[in-house]
Amino acid sequence: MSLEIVKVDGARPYPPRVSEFTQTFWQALADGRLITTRGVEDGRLTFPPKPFCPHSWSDRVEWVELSGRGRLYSQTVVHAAPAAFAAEAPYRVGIVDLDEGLRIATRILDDGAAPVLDGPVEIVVLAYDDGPLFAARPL
Amino acid sequence: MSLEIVKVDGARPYPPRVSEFTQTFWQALADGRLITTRGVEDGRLTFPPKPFCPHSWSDRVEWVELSGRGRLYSQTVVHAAPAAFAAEAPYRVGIVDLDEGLRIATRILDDGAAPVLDGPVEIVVLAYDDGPLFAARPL
Amino acid sequence: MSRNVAVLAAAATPVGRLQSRAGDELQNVEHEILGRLVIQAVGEAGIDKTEVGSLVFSHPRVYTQQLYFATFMANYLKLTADAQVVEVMGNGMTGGLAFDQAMADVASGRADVALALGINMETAAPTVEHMNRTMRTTGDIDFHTPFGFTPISWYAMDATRYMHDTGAGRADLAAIAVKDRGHAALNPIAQYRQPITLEEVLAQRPIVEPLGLYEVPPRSDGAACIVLAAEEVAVKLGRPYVRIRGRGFFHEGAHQINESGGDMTAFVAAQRAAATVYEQAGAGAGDMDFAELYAPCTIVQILVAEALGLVPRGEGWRAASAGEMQLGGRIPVCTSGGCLSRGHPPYVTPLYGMVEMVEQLLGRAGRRQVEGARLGITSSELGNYNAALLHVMEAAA
Amino acid sequence: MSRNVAVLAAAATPVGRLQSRAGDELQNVEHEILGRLVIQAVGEAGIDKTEVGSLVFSHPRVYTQQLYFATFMANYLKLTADAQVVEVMGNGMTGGLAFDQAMADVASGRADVALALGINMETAAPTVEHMNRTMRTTGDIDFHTPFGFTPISWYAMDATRYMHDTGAGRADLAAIAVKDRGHAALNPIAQYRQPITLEEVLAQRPIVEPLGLYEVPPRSDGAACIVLAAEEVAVKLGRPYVRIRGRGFFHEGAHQINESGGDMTAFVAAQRAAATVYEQAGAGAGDMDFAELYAPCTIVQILVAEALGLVPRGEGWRAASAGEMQLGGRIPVCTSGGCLSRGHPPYVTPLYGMVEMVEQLLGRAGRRQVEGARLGITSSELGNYNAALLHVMEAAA
Ligand SMILES: [Zn+2]
Ligand SMILES: [Zn+2]
Repeated sequence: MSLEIVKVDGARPYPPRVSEFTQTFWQALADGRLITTRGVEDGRLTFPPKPFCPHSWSDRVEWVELSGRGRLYSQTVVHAAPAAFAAEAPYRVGIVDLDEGLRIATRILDDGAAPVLDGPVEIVVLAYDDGPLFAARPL
Repeated sequence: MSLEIVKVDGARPYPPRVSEFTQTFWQALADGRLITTRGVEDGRLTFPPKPFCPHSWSDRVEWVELSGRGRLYSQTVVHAAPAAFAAEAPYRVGIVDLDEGLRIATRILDDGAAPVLDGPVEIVVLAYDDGPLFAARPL
Repeated sequence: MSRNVAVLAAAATPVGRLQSRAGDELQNVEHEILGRLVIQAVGEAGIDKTEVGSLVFSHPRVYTQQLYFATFMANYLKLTADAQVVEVMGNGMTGGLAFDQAMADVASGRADVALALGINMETAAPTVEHMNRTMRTTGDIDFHTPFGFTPISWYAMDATRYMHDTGAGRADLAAIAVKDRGHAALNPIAQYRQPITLEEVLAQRPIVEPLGLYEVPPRSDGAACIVLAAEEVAVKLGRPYVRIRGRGFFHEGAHQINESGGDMTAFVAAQRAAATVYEQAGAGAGDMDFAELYAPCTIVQILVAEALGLVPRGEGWRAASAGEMQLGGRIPVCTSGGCLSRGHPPYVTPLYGMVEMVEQLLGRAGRRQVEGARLGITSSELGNYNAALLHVMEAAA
Repeated sequence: MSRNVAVLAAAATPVGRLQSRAGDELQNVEHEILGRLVIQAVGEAGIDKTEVGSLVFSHPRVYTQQLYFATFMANYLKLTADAQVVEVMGNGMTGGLAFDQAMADVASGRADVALALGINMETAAPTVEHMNRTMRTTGDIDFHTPFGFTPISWYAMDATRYMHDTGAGRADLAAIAVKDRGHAALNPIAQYRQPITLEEVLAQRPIVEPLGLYEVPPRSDGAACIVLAAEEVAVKLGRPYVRIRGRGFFHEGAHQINESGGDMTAFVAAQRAAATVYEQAGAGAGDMDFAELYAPCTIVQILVAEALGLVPRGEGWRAASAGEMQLGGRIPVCTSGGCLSRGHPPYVTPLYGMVEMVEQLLGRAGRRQVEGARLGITSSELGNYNAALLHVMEAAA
């Protein structure tokens, strides 16, 4: 279930922090895998991954891989961007409902046209020089 | 009742803001006069000067000149100073009870020895290159 | 509530650009602006300063140089307090929480008189730099912010989804901006008072699609002070006052999006808080004569009005276009001009909402007076309305 | 209070240096640290997460990158709330106000269970830069700060005056530091646990005369979560708990110094708040078995103990030197080790005080247990104790 890795020149405009716990996620992402945590007892997923299950507060969690497929719930194009993102503006961001029932927010890669809501998308890895991010691309 | 003006080279490490209202105070200080406001109705003083009387909240206030004499209530020498004041450390600051019954906090000018509490002090003007501050000097 | 709470008076500065730049020779200092308002509001309330027991401040912006502002102000005003002196913070809910906390202090008997007050200064900070900070507020800085989400981008996605689900068009949302400007034209403390047309709104440059410049909030400074008291204090004073009839709060345990999915435009927290506030008030959505909502974008006003039951779910855009939400309409919303035109100094915006409630319920709203205004509702929020705080108030003439 | 409030459980991280530097590859993130504590404390309380109705956070430090931290945490923990989610701020009183607000939410019936919680991260900021900010907190930035006053310089002036008025010597104040270190040696979550001698304290370099390095607080990070509930909830759970017996607050309308003069070392606000809290508690200073005071410097602990009537006015230094304030003494003060040795993460320091209250009153303080501890008092402050917030609690086994 490897994700496509799209090379992006330069550094991430606002790099995420990596903790001892979340490094597992970011390392997997760099390798082309979208993973998160699941409560062992109730089988419930969460995103972002957490060292406990937020539904039951059990600390018995396991890493699981996600399909990287979902549907576009909503989207917008940001024209007025913060200084950190000014060079990229305008850019498209959106909300994706993954097939596993998780709602996430991410960058949207498009060919310029507005993608269709509820249409299928896939997650790809954006491989910046300083580390990975992810994005959704309409299929 | 003019205050002695002591020339100090350089700029104030942390210059006070000047508002349309407080500029009257700072201009007078530059001219060697320590002034503040007094409620017209109750005759009560306040320091710092305010566009209203803080005791009665009346907005009928007038500017009055202070004697610039008082007694040292307490003092300390700051050895661990913020970055802005690091070049001046160690320096002495203190609390002065002015003869008019107002308690103020200010820099203390001394000859190196600890001044005596309850001893008389006078207010002097510190004329920095960028504007005035004031200080108390044991008499 | 253990005892009834009244609002006696409110004072606010005109919303606009008040903040000085760092290099300006003369500075507009926050304590002078707010101090004046406190004295004005307490004076209008007919209260002596010694009766004030609680001071609840909205936390000032990071640009405010004087830190520990609340206790500094207590000194500046020589105002003693035996209930509490505190700053509260909760995003767009900040001013609402200040009001709510002051109310709770009175209701519980801690204080007979409490002030809810604050100042928001930010306009001297360039917008792109300011956004470098605000992008860290409305999202997970590790799992949202790196993609470039801005605070209003979440509302824009509400709009995109809402249009998809309901068939509303851009013009149907934009109508809110025209209406609000019409209200602001009648409000002396509004930031933008020149009437605008639908064509002008639609012609503005896009900010976060589908929202253009006139559909998102301006940058604003502002300050306000509200005087609350036990109803018995109000009765003794013998003047008209406002009675707080109910209070509702709900946080859905989500921030911007809910990882479990669901209808993002339903504003579940506002629905839940509304059920509580209407029950406490013993009145329903249909009983409200007007509403002053925290709504930083056109779409938000529609969605909150729907969540509070003021207009039918999924039909708010029709109600807006039909003029139901304007002065003279069935349920006037944001008679102040709202965030879009009255202006939006975020941490005190809900206090400006309270100011409008007081003006309307005391019959002092002049040309924007809602005729016969007896009952009104106000709101504030966290995130993308992931939490809502509501108050219902009534005129007690 | 309209109904009795119980403290069910408390959790805290060891005080120390937790904050990562900007460049560190792996970062200690606040939400992971605090999230763990919430789950631990609520678990120990025997409460289900759905029962929590109120989340009152101490506002995090400016160094905390994730802004709007409270609502972010509600999401991180998927914790709904129908009373409130708020951050409070009030200098050294911050954690005390969080506790107090959570208590008020329970007392008023808004919530059956409330959390008071927070995290303070600051140690990665160099002290001289950090002080560039804190000097703007404890004074008028136009009429105090330009002279170079630092937060603890005000306490140093308390010391100078107190020594002048009472005849106390430097060693009499320094004895507090020795005592506190002895307590911290017995506290597994204390930052500094190696015993020290009076000679060592006196030999340290001066920081703000007459106070040396060991008489002023260290730089510290920390985090804590306290679970409060209606007493009826506690009774149903059938486990030992702590009952809040009283609460007192007073702000004297001054900041650092009172322009009208007076005895600066009398800590008038603490005296006034004490009168209230003892009245509410139906118990006096002489009934207290121990006290956990907010006291960032040696002198402060003496002055607060005097203001609360735990030791005679002007004689606190004699009581300290005579061992009355240490474990086994007449009135043990700061059994946690206090700000000086337990550590001082300012915005959550009062929450650490609550943690110690709970440990002592539940008889879980191990080697630092005050024998037969039934009643205790805790404090927090604004400015130079220009305002004080006090709580008296008792064991309800
Ligand atoms: Zn689970
Ligand atoms: Zn007066």
